[in-house]
Amino acid sequence: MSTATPTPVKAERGVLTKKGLQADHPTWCPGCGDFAVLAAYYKTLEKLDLPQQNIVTLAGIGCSSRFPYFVNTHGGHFIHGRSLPFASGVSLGRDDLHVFVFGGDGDGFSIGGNHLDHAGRKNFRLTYVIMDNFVYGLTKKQTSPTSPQGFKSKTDPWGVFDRPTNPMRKLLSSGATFVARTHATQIKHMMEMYERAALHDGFSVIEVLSECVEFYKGAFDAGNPRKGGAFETIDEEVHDVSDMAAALALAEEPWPGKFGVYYETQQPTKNKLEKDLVEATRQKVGHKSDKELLAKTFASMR
Amino acid sequence: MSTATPTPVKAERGVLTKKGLQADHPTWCPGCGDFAVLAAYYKTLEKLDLPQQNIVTLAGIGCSSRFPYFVNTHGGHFIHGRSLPFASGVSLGRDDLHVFVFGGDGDGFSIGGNHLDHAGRKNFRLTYVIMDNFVYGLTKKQTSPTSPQGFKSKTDPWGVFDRPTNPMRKLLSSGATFVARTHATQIKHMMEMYERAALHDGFSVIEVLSECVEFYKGAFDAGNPRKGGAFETIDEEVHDVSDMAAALALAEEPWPGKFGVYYETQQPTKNKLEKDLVEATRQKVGHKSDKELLAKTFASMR
Amino acid sequence: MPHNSANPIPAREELIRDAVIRLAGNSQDGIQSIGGFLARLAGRSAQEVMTYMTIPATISGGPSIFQVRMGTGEVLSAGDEADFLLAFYQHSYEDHIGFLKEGGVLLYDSDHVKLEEDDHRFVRVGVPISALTVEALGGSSREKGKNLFALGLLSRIFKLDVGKLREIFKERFGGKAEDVLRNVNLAFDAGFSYPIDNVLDRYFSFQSEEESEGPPQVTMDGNTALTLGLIAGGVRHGAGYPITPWSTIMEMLRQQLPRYGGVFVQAEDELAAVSMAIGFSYAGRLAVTGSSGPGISLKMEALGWATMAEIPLVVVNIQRGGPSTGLPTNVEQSDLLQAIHGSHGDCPRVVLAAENVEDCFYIAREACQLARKFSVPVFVLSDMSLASRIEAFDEPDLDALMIEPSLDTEDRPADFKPYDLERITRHAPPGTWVEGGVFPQVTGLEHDEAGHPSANPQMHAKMMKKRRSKIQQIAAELPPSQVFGDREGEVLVVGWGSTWGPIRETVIRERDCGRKIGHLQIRYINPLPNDLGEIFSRYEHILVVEMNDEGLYGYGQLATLLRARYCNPAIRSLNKTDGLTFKIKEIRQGIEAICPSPAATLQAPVQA
Amino acid sequence: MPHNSANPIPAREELIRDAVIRLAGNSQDGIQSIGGFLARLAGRSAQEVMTYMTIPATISGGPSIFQVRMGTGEVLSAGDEADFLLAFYQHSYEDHIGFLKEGGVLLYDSDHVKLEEDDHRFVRVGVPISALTVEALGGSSREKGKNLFALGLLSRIFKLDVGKLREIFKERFGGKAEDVLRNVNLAFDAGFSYPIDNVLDRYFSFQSEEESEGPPQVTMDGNTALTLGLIAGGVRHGAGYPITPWSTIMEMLRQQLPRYGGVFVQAEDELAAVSMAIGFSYAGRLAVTGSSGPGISLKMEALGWATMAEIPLVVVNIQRGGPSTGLPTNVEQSDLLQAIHGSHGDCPRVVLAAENVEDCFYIAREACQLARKFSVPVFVLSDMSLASRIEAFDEPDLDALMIEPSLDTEDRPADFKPYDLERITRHAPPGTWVEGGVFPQVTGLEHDEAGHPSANPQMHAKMMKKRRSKIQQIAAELPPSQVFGDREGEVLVVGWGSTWGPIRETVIRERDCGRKIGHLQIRYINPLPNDLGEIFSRYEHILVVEMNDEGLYGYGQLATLLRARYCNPAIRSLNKTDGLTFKIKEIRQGIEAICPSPAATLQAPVQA
Ligand SMILES: Cc1ncc(C[n+]2csc(CCOP(=O)(O)OP(=O)(O)O)c2C)c(N)n1
Ligand SMILES: Cc1ncc(C[n+]2csc(CCOP(=O)(O)OP(=O)(O)O)c2C)c(N)n1
Ligand code: SF4
Ligand code: SF4
Ligand SMILES: [Mg+2]
Ligand SMILES: [Mg+2]
Repeated sequence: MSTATPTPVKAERGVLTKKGLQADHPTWCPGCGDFAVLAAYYKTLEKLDLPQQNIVTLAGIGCSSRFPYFVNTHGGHFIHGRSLPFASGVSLGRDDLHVFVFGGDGDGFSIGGNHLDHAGRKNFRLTYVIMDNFVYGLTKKQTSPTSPQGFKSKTDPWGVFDRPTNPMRKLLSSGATFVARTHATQIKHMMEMYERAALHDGFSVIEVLSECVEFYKGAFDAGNPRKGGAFETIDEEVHDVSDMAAALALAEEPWPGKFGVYYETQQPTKNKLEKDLVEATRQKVGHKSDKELLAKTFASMR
Repeated sequence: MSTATPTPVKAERGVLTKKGLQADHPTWCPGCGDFAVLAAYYKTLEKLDLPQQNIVTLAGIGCSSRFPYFVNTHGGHFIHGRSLPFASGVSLGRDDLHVFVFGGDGDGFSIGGNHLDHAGRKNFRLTYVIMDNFVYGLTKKQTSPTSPQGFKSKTDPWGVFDRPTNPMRKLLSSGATFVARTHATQIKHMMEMYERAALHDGFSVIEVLSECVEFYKGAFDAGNPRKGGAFETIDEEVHDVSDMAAALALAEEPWPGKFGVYYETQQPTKNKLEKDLVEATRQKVGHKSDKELLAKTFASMR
Repeated sequence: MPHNSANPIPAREELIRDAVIRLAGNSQDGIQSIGGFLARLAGRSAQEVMTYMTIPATISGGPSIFQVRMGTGEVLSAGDEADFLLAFYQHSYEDHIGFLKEGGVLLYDSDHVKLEEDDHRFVRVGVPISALTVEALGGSSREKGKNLFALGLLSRIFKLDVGKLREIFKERFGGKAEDVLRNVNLAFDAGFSYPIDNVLDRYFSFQSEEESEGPPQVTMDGNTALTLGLIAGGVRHGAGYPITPWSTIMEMLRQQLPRYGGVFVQAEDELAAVSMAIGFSYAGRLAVTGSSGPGISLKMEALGWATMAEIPLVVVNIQRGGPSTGLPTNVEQSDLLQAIHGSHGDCPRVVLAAENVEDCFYIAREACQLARKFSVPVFVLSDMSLASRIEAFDEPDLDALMIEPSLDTEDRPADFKPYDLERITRHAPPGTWVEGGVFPQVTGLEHDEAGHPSANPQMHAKMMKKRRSKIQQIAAELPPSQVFGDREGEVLVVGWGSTWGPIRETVIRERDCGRKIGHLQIRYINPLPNDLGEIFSRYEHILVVEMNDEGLYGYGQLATLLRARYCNPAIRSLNKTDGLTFKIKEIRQGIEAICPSPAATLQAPVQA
Repeated sequence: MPHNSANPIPAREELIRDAVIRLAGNSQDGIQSIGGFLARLAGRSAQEVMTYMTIPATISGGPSIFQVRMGTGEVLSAGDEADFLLAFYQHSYEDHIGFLKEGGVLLYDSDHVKLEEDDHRFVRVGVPISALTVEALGGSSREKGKNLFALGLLSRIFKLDVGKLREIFKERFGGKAEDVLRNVNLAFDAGFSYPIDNVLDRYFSFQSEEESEGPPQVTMDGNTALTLGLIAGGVRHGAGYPITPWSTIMEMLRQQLPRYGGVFVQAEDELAAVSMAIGFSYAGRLAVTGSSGPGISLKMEALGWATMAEIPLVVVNIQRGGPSTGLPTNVEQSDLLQAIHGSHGDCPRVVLAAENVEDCFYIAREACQLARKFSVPVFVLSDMSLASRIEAFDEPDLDALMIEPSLDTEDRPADFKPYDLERITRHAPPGTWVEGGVFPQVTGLEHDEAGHPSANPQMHAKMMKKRRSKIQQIAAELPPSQVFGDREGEVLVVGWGSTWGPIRETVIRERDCGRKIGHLQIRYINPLPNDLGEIFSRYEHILVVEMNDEGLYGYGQLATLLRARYCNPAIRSLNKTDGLTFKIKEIRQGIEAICPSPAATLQAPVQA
């Protein structure tokens, strides 16, 4: 087996700090909810204190997807809607990395919706954060799949009338093995969700309600106690996170619904399944060198 | 408003017959489940006796998707995975048509999976039949999203190990307003599902288990009483078809699960919503001619 | 421009033919609206106008400019240099002073800008714009209204028609809360009444032009013109997905089409959008889809189907900087070869390119005609600069141009074949009755005349010919190509798309210097007109000017097509990819490089 | 071919140099396996061999052929005409008798075929194949085994090495239930012992060739060779989605890579597949993705990202008939311009094309090298005919060729820049430590050297140049182009991809007739080699032979590139799109059309 294993963690690297994690100053509008999402990410990484060079921050395209530029880790800013298969390749190619993916509701539920289903069921080991603002920010206020009925966008100036995607139902249906929901104004809760997602061995996904102050001001006030809303969290004493039907029922609750972990299950990751296959196969072929293996194949074709 | 309305139904056309509906002889393998799906379609059309020139039979790409060639209606054989947006355009462009779409599990759940979600939530008026054979037929036995774990395909010769898509959960989650499941060996049940789907005013979708005798023989015996399986239908006295959480719970039942209507709800179709918008707008602009309207726009830009 | 007698400006004025005014600030300051007001005013004054805008790529705003060139002659480009620069901030001043021509007027907000002390190349006029605006509107306005204050200043300097401007304000803000319009006028008046006389020793006034007999002028940007062209061409259905700079077309279609009984769908992605548009067309409703760069790439598979199945379709590409996500808010012309060759297989389709804002209207309309007549997908190429540039042009004659859509479900005879080898396909949408009751199949597989799959070798060759021949027939029907300037001579400058203006202006100037030079802008790119070879043969040099890369071998994308077709080594390229439109100077240098003219003749005008 | 002493055939034999044998039946009859056995046998006998196969497009089977040409000289094409036709059914006879040359041998299953009575152009030999097979195997076998019976017949007619054949059976069926191998031998023996002597008056025997000293021959189809080339090139990761005729590569990679510690993922669609492959490469694992026509179109957007972000990647396109779904089981070379220009923007990447089955191995390996060295996506073009054609070639020398993959996470210095303008990008995958602790950004937006978004005009121009220059550097490093035949003269026949064999054979025959003619097959299509202009200048005519459409202006896709680059009107095209490979006759006619030779000289050999 010739696929080299990665270099060991550098001894000289220090403890992760916010300063060490900061990169470009975010280009988001002042007040954008995404700042808090970023802050919570810094804090989570500090807490987890992972080897910095093994953290990867990836994204699609959108305001939210500019995330990687603002984080000093290996970063990749991919194309619109395809961050998940891209990140899946990164994770599966390198099981030693810690892969985090950020993106918007358009990126994740509209153009990228199918990849969610398949990354979920295949259970690639990575964490995906959907920064849901119920609108297309970067392209300036078109309807998003999560825009509620009545919302006036540039493509529905009379108010959206298509029924929106139910984000949690969609995430649960995908087969993701960790599914949670949080709110960008609730930093502590957000950090808790991040940390649990990052520690989950499998495909973990979080919907975070992150307000677009430019194009959808006040969208999430109903979930923000400081704006008169209710931030109701899930009581895991009552809700069995391993019960899919119960999780699906939670997803049917009326707006603003509940926050917390909807579902969590332990399933072998794609990473592990493929690794096991490699090991079994390498065993069978007697751990021969690549050249010997290929030579044998040629010999069988004489 | 200049968008012409369609020509009236021809007086001379006769009653729909199987003979009148037959076209090319199907190229499917002898014994393929798809023959029964076709037969039930003929019978349903006969029974509904729709104006033949207003029926449209559309498909993506796959064995199952060759369907349109075998039916003497206006037919369109589109590209792999995009039959739903194509058909949605047909339906929305022409509310006088009866649009039926056929395709396989690969076409619908793999490459086309995202379109299902959005056609479902937008509730285009059309009927979509997924001929699920748990395998890629046309391309000769690769793993499909519905292939069960352990199934030996050319891309998983050691047996599939990814967790498959749960088809009914996926269909329900899409927001489709009519969701049913049937089995190609159960002609009467299949016809009943077709008829209810065709009469449903909205996006109706049916998963029909249709065996690929060439590459996945016996896949659906567990749902076929003649092969020792159980064909358990849903009792709508007990199951409330308008209850999404109940429908989702049904989808979690173990294989072979239940057959029948999982979910049905009445929601305004995209067709109607857009028509209402047109009418309200035409009202507002005083039903002026297209030329007058455009002239007014130009005048406002002087 | 008619004289406004109510305007109390004294007489020390200078008559000018045109003026380039650059407004530099941040995007939040409403710079675009000053530009828009000026452009509309110019349109209503039978003046020519052209604008040029840059937008920051990030949402939170940032440096932005709007440049207006207005004049009484034909205005062909936004101008290489500015006659006036209005700088709102220090960065505006620093970044843009280089564009102000020597002797030009620098107006600046003295509350924000500190000038370099010893730079005396310009007439420098500081006005405390921010403070005076706040004063005029009351303290709470957070400097909003500065744009209107500045417009007031400019109105005074250029003796603009204040009456007409106030009408435009009323149209624009009339529908809103009353105090909005009042504040607009307050800010404007504060600027207009600023005693600019004390600091600026000249006024300017545009040479008056005979009020022409022709149709009124309309003023709009290219995306609006393109949208209206689609409507005039009979498009009532479409689907798209947002992307800059295509989005505004889809937004306008979404808002406008319901009036015409139509519908535009925002789809979940570009693959769905193109498929849905094809679905509309298949159903008998000629449809449009469109996008920019990344989204166009996603449509390539389905577009191949439309060629194969012979379904009419209009596809709009508002080009931006590439490759990949590239430069979403800059201009480039680098999607031409993709438009022709981007789908797998030999997949002939029509590709047209709009020359200027006015042409966006005409070419979109023509695309609809061709799509319908030849049952084929037609690409309309525009670009970021046309999309957002505002120009005035003669209002189109809708009596002659309006095409009412019709649904063709006329009965077909018993021998009807969807892919008749003897005829150009005329698609029979569902609802069409076919005598004898055998209905057509429409497919992306190679097929026989009835639409049934066929892998017969001769049939494939024949159907390839059928699809190719109709495109060749379009070429045969094209109007003769129009050369501007010298009909033969040293250089023919060839362009496509939005380079029209800068090339035309260059050629005019070069001819003024005595060069024998012509200009040919190619609007029909696939198929190319058949008369180009003959035209090219009359010039020593053919210079193809394009905003795309010089490629591996030193020529651009249109040049690739022309060189391949004519094998004429005189065909050479002038390319650039810096995300900006061509300057006159750059094109003149390009001409000079392939065909030097006596230095003395050229020197002076190049500096002009 | 070594003589098999156990073979009891009498001596009335005819020595032949090569033979074209066409087997025509239905796909269910296992025609392919006879072909495969013959090909392998030929390979083991140091003979040259080439096969040609057609597959029905529908699953339920249908008419299918397999053609084998074996010989002792170099076998370059599958043959225009057959020396032997073995027809299993009436339709096989009717559809294929036209391919049998006059005087050729028609073998047919007399249980199924009725001959035209009065056609005496051929040696006609009827054998009740079906009945005898059923008899040999017992009644339950539903005519299975007919293929082996036929192989037995052929073995007798051609004095094939029965010992070696039995070995091949054993390898192939040895793992299965015992009676499988027994039945194989039973059916074979029945055919071999059929008293063919009574009806056929000649035997044939291949001229024996010195058993060469060189490496052993291996026998495989093009997709297998390509797969092994990727492995030899160090690819251990990849992702794809099924489509004919690409699927078999992905199936083999999926099965093989785990042995090498790698992984191949069947993704949900082609968009995911290319994205995942890019993800592997970004993570430091050089990856492959691939598809055919429709799936390649879907990859265009993401491929643009790989160019922009400068990530290595190998992309395989097994071309089939287009456009759209087209002709999934026929051959065509119509995706060339898409490979170069299919993504939006100016998006330079490398495009290579394999000449024959052996070259599928070498070119795939070379693609890996180039991708890695220049951090760029590299297209490998093959086609349906190479994919399924079986050829024998010298076993590659793995000691020299094997490239072990390595993960490059070496430390980078503090001044490391992911897009250094002074260097060719060498991607630093995650896990790489950067001194000073500032980690790189990789992006599809235009960027500065550090990978931060930049819309700076000069930066865009510089980065465009960076991406272009490295492709130009590849051109500078290419080996000199190899012309076969005359180094100057009347005609240079130029091709790319699988037309290599038919062109080479044509040129040999034309030279035999005294024509001054050369052959140049272009393997490096983007960038093109730099020495072509000089080579072209030595010939009066350049004929570019391609299996794609003649286009709007009468030339094909490679011809477009060559004409554009060299503006040499001597470059002309011979195209066809009938879904079949070129016949020698067709190419000779194409040459004749542009450059007629004295009729007498040509006449005889063309008929040969
Ligand atoms: C293929 C493609 N289509 C469209 C776009 C344009 N685009 C960029 S971001 C975006 C959506 C932004 O919305 P969302 O994903 O919700 O992110 P947000 O900006 O709201 O954070 C779109 C449509 C693109 N870059 N690429
Ligand atoms: C874009 C694209 N990718 C791949 C293919 C090849 N392809 C044709 S049908 C098919 C899947 C067939 O499976 P399914 O949809 O389940 O239909 P079935 O044949 O089983 O009825 C595939 C992958 C294609 N035609 N187009
Ligand atoms: S537009 Fe909205 S989402 Fe984007 S940066 Fe501004 S506030 Fe945030
Ligand atoms: S391969 Fe399977 S799905 Fe396709 S026609 Fe045959 S039996 Fe039916
Ligand atoms: Mg959003
Ligand atoms: Mg299937």
